[in-house]
Amino acid sequence: MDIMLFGPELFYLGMALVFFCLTLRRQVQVRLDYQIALALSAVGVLVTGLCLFQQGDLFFKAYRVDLFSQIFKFALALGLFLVLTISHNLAAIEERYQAEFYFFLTTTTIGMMMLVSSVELLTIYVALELSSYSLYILVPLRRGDGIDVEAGIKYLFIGAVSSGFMLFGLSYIFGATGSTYLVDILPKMNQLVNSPIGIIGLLLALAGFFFKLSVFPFHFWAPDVYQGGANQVVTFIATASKAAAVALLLRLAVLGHASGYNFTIALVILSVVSMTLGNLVAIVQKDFKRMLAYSSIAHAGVFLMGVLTITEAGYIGVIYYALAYLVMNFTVFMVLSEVAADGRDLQISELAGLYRRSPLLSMSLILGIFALAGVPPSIGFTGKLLIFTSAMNAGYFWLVVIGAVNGTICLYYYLKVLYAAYFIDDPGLPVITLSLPMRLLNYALAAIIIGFGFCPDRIVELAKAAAKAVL
Amino acid sequence: MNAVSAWLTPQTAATAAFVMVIGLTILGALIAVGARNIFHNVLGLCVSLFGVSGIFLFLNSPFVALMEILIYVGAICIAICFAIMLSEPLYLPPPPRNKAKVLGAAIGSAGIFVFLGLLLKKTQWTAAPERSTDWSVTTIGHYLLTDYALIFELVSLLLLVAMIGAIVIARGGRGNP
Amino acid sequence: MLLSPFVGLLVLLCLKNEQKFLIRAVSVVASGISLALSIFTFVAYDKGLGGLQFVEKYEWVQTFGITYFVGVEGLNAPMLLLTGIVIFTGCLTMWELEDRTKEYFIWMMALVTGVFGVFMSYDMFFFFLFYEIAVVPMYILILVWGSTRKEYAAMKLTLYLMAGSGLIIPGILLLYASSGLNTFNMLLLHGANFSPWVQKVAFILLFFGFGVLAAVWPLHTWSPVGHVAAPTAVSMLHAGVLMKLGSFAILRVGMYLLPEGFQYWANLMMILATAGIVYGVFVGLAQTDLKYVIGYSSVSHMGIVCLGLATGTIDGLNGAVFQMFAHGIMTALFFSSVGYIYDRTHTRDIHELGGFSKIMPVASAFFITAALCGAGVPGMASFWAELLVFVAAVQVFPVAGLLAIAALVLGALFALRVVQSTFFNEPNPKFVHFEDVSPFLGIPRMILIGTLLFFGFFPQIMVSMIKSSVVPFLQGM
Amino acid sequence: MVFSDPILLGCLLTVFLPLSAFALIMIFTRDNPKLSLAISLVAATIPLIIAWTFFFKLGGRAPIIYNFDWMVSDLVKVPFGFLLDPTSLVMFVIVATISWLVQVYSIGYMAGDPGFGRYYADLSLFALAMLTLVISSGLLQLYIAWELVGLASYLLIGFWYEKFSASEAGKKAFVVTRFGDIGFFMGLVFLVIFYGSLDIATVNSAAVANSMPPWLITTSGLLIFCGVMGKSAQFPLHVWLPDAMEGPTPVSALLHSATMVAAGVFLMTRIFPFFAASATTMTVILAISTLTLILSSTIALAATDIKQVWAYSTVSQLGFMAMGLAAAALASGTLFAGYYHLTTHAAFKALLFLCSGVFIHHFGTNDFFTMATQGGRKLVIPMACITIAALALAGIFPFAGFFSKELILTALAHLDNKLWLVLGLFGAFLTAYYSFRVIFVMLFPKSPEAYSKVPGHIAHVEDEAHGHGAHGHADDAHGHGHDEHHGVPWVMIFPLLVLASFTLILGFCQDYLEKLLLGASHPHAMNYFLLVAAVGCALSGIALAWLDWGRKDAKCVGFISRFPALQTFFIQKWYMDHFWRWFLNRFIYGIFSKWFTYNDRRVVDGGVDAVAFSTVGSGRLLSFIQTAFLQYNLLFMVVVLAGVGIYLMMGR
Amino acid sequence: MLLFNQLQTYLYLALVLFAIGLYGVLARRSLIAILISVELILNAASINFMAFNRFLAPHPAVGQVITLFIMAVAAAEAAIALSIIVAVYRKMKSINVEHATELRG
Repeated sequence: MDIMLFGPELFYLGMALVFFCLTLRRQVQVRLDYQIALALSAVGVLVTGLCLFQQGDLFFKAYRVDLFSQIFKFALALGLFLVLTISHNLAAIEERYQAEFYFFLTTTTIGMMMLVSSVELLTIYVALELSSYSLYILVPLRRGDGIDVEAGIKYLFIGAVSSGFMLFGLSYIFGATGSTYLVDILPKMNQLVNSPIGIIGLLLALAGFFFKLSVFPFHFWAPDVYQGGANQVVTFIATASKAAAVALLLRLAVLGHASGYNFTIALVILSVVSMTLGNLVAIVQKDFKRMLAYSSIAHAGVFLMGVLTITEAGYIGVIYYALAYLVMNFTVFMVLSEVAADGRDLQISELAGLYRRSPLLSMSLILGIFALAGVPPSIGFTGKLLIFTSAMNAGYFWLVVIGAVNGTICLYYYLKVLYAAYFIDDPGLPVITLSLPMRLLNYALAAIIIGFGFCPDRIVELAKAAAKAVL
Repeated sequence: MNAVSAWLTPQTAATAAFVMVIGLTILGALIAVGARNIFHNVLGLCVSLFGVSGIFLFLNSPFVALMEILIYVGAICIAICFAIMLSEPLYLPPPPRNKAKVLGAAIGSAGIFVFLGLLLKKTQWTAAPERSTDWSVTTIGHYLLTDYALIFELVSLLLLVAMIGAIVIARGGRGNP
Repeated sequence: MLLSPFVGLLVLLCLKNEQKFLIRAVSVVASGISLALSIFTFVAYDKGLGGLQFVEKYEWVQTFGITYFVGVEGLNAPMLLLTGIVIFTGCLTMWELEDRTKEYFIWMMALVTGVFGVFMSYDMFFFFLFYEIAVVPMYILILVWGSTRKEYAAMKLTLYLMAGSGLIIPGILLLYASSGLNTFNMLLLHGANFSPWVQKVAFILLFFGFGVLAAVWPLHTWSPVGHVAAPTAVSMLHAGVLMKLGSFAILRVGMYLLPEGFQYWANLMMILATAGIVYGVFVGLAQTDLKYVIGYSSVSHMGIVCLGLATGTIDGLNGAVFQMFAHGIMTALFFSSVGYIYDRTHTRDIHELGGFSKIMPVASAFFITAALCGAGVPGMASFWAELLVFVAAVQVFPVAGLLAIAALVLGALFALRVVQSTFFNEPNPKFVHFEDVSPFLGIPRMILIGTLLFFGFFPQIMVSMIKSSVVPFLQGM
Repeated sequence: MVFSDPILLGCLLTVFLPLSAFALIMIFTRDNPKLSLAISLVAATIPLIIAWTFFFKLGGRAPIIYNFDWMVSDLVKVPFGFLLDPTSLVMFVIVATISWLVQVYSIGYMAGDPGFGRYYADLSLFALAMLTLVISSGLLQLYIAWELVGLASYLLIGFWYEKFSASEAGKKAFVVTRFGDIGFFMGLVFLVIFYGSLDIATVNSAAVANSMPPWLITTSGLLIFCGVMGKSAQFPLHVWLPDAMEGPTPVSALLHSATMVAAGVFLMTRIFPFFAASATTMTVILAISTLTLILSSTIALAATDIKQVWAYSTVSQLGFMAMGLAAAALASGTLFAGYYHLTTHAAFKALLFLCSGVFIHHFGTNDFFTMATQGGRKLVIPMACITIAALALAGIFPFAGFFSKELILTALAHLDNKLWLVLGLFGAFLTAYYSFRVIFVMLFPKSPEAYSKVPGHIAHVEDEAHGHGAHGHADDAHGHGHDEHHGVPWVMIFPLLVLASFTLILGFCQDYLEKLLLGASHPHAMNYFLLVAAVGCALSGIALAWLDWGRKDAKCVGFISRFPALQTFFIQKWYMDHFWRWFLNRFIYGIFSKWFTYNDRRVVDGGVDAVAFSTVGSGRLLSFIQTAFLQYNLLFMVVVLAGVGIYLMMGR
Repeated sequence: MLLFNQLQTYLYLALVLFAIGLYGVLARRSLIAILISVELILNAASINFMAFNRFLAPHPAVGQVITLFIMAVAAAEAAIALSIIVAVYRKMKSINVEHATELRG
């Protein structure tokens, strides 16, 4: 077994071990923990980057390492690193639990990494639970007066019910195909064209990922958890965890390819409702994170739109957009957590005067928001357009129309954020000073958002290769 | 006698036992969700789990049946009992039922039942063409360490996480009254 | 040309907030360079040769058939010139801006980059990308530097235009998908055989999508509100250039790629255009806010453009493109004059103003010139454009054409009513002490007037330019 | 190439000198009266010289045509060119001469006005436009110049823009003439589309009739006549001209009597063959112009403002010219009668206005009763000139008007229906009456009390204020001319004399002009009955005026006061202004504008806003799905799942 | 065919268990009761796996392994859920799910 194949996972296991040890200490050393975490996650990004072009099978073919999985692993590693960069001020988490915070972040990352490489249903299930449970724990870790545990409990139970459905679906797939390996299932699924068991099982099995991606009707946790969780935790949920869910949707949707119309019509319904519901409800939100939660619901619809095409173009679009979403959503969350330095929930109106308090952050905010809204020249625009293109190519004319109309609706609430940041000013609010690394991070994010939005070719080629690996 | 013995074939006995087991399972489940006393719920769950393990016996898996009782009844139910004692005082009278909610829940679960029932009704199951007959525990162990080794590791990690998490979360309040 | 505002933008990003003079200078220089380049392309374009010139083409995303493909031809050369002039004068006009100067010019430059991009792109992807770039900065420009219900206006304008984009995206993608060529290159798509259904559906999507920006009736209501709220140079750019993006896009994407769809919907276009012409004039008659008046005159004039497009004849297209140009310059002039007055008096109510010819003769001369141009007085560029459009319109749609011509009377009433109550009569004593336009600030307005008159006296320069592309364009249809 | 051809050079100079003068003055020397004047005068003198030179050199020769491409689109090809034929040359001379004279006159009249520079710039603009109009070779170029003339008129009428009435009058003039111009424009568009050319020479050829069906010729002819109606102030678009008297008097002389308003009639002569091709058109024109003649003459006899009198007189005389042309066309005559009247009218009407201008300038009032009581007749030269002009207007031998009117009446007499002739004679009678009403009042003033009963005349004291209000600028700038009585400056007298001499001479140039215009002079069979009738009408008009106003014990109320209803009707100008005002307020503003605006706010924009609000509202509504209760959320999820699932199962 | 030898019996049984569990999740107020119901749901899935394992699957060990893993996961889930429930009780002095209503909209 080539160690490089399992490199990232091993590295993060080691990292989890380090933090496990750190949790055992008596005295609290917040800075040290943070520095270790940051350093390790940076190395982790490197390691994952080095393993980007690995290929092979592990663990009796239950685990496949290919470009697809490695890209997403890289995204996860990057997501972890980015979340840790904004964890320099973990005001929302009690100091004595900060080591645990890093530990759980690491384990959830491991879970997701395993998830994106798994090609066996049970592995997928357990990896999903691993990543979810860590997050269930992270949400109520927040210092707070009850909304944290409330969010945690809602997250947990909705997750539990979803995974119950998923497990039920998995059992049907297992029953119908007699295997838990995707490679074995795929040809069998093709024989099940005339029987509903295949697609129902698959749809139920996808419930777990719908839950993770907050697709309607599995979205109910999102607003509450976004609002109730610590900013950094929510950032991770909103970025890395979405990428992992998208990856698995891509992997599993292939199974539905043969069952054709009924499968996609279900996804079309979910996609349309997710987009529309998310966007409409986001309009009336006042809490920034809650609004972003609804925006993530809407984005889930966009992802689904690409997934349901089950074409190469669609997969390219979705992979591209998943990476883009990670970066742009992170950008917005970064601004959020920098503005709410004391770890509180941020009302949209509290962004007032940001252009004066920190021009750099306000620039990042604009870029992030525009990217989320799909305004060029940003990765968000390019990604969305790629997805729309593929959907149109696959013949979903009305879906694209609805998606485009939703693109307008979403602009309304995104612009409200800009309105607050750019137009309202409260002279009493102090200037926000950013450390040099944070400033660099801002510039880097801006460069990525604009740069890859304008020149998406490389990423698209990469995504193409990755999409070939799953299809 | 002959009639009785004709009637009391092993199959009949097995069927009777099977019906009992099913009854146990469903009854237990009903108690688990229906009783208003939380301890009755736990007991119901235990009953139901015993039933399930009986079903596992019928499904040729004594090992799994045993594990079911060990893990569920032995671990989970006990943990639940602890949690009950750690949380709500039992002497509080239960609040009245919310009719709408019950009705909604009934409709929801009935909906799912209908949906999946329809599915089951319509599905033609086909067995695998070649079926191994190896039911030994050794094989299970073999699988655990070969094909499912990764999951085995994952589950251990999962349990670790759960443990630490439980400690962190449950401990949280005490230092912070 | 695309680069110079972009580079300007980058340079601006690097400057400090405090270096206001430098910021202004950089933006003026950047816009000056783009003006110079646009004049250069206009002059250097070989009309005899025709076709696309100054082409730049790179493969961008091969998987999706996206190419970066820009070029100049007779249709967009006038538009580029227009943009160059308006942005240059716009930058000069806003020289006095003190509040958040740097951001302002950054957004301006972003907008202009987008505008140039749209006019020059021959790839639908980039076309749309630039289109959005051109539209979105508007929100912030209006929100921060605007006036009069700016929040409402900014939101309305942006959402309205983005709703238009919401129609454009499916339209463009439908073309892309149904062509089966896997390319966004418009020249290649032109050769694709779209089915009648695609033609009709895509055309109507594109028409309404872009029509929003072109203020096609009844999708025009954002435009007066937006113009009123926007700061001067933004109004100039917006009414002067951005609205042309819409009509240009209808021409370039809609009519070029979907001739059958165009034929099918031409009557609808004609009806809406005529409605816009008549309607804009009547509503404008009842307005008392100067910018509203101009806003509705824009609706009316853009109706003329649309009518010209709807005719689908050489004259009509020549006229439409010429009208885009002329109206752009004219409206820019309008807004820059009004902006000057508003900056001083802080009112735009025509009843409150009065006698400005006495107070600031130069400023009012600018406005009056624009008003006369708007009324279609000969000697100004727009006269020729309207002439061409009307002849074509009467030829193709006699009733609509005659109605549109009849609306010209009201157009005159409309313009003169404003001129009379704002610039004539006894001056309002409140405003007597204001100074006239300084020579420096007069420069941009002089440039605009000069352009109007130049093309009013020498229309052939423009017409032959446009025609060099219109003829092959129509042959292609 | 340009310099090798003196004729072309001349034409170009004619056009571009005033243009550059306009530009120069507007941009640079607006605040410097002397320099502006110099520039403008130079730009007016050179065309004058060119005009007379051409007139004598090219008079009898074949038309000279220059055409350059101005704008070539597909169907629309607009050349820029010159057409020098007798028709244009005569008008060229008239325009250049009167324009020059007025510029000279204005040196005195406008001296000291703060807008002096602007005034001359506008005059140059007018000169440019009018000269271009006259010598243009194509109808579209003519139309362009026509519009520019309108623009210049607008600027000059509203010259004293601080005054509400002036700016209002300017607006009215522009819009009303624009109303007609639109018709003209439509007519041109028809010609372009159906005939394909707007070249005057070809439009006049017989080819038109061959390539266009008659109804189309009639339609386009009528449409083009709309332009004439607007510009030459024919009923019902005549309403702007009297109001246009708000402008400085020299402007009235130049634009609103002699040249610009005559442009309409000039257009008719210009494409006379085209018009003549359709009898229907010509009949309509005849009817309209006759109505105009009667209408304006009757209004003129009730007016008290001297400029109003001449303004309505102008309207009626323009109607008379149009009658002449229409009648000639119907009776297959020539354009000469109308054109000749245009020429003579230009001279004597300009003279009338300039003389009135002297009085106005001197006394600071427009009311000729006031002028009279203040001693108007003491200004001898102007008084003499105005009398000469009035005689010409009334059509008294040997003044110019006599000959030209005679010709028109002759043309009318050729018509089958003699009603036209009777109406024409009636018009001549009224003309004589109202013009001599002015003259007799001025010559034989009574005491102010005697005039107190004249409707419309305002008593002296208020009059002073009114006068100052009306012409405050001219007066203030002048340091109260009539207090000091320093006499009339020579620059104002000189043009009077020149014009007076023209008025005298022109009558005897009939043959020369006819030969020039038509190539041959037709011996006129003198219709003695007509001669007597015409002169008789004129004389009886004068006599009646004498009875009413001139003699010592005249009642000074006018015969018309016997019919109070009629008098009110005339004073109210046949209620035409009311009609238009009502039309504008009621229909344009009241119905269309208001309703459209309402529609725009409520329906179109309101609809958009409603969509936005309903979007937000639906968001608010949908947000109730997200209750705080975990189990409701779960229930929702389960129900949706079951729903989708059952749907899928059923669908299978 | 004998009742216990039929795949459908087990599948319907699992479905009934699933529905009962779901009902409990939806209807019960106590968080602990909800957890209990979730356990029922997981058990239902286990029965499914075991049944398929018994009647259809090519390798009879696989289903048993899966069931074992489900038990482990359920145990972990119970541990976490219970700890959070305890935390809920600490912070809110109630484990009634209807009292956790801070987050809405």
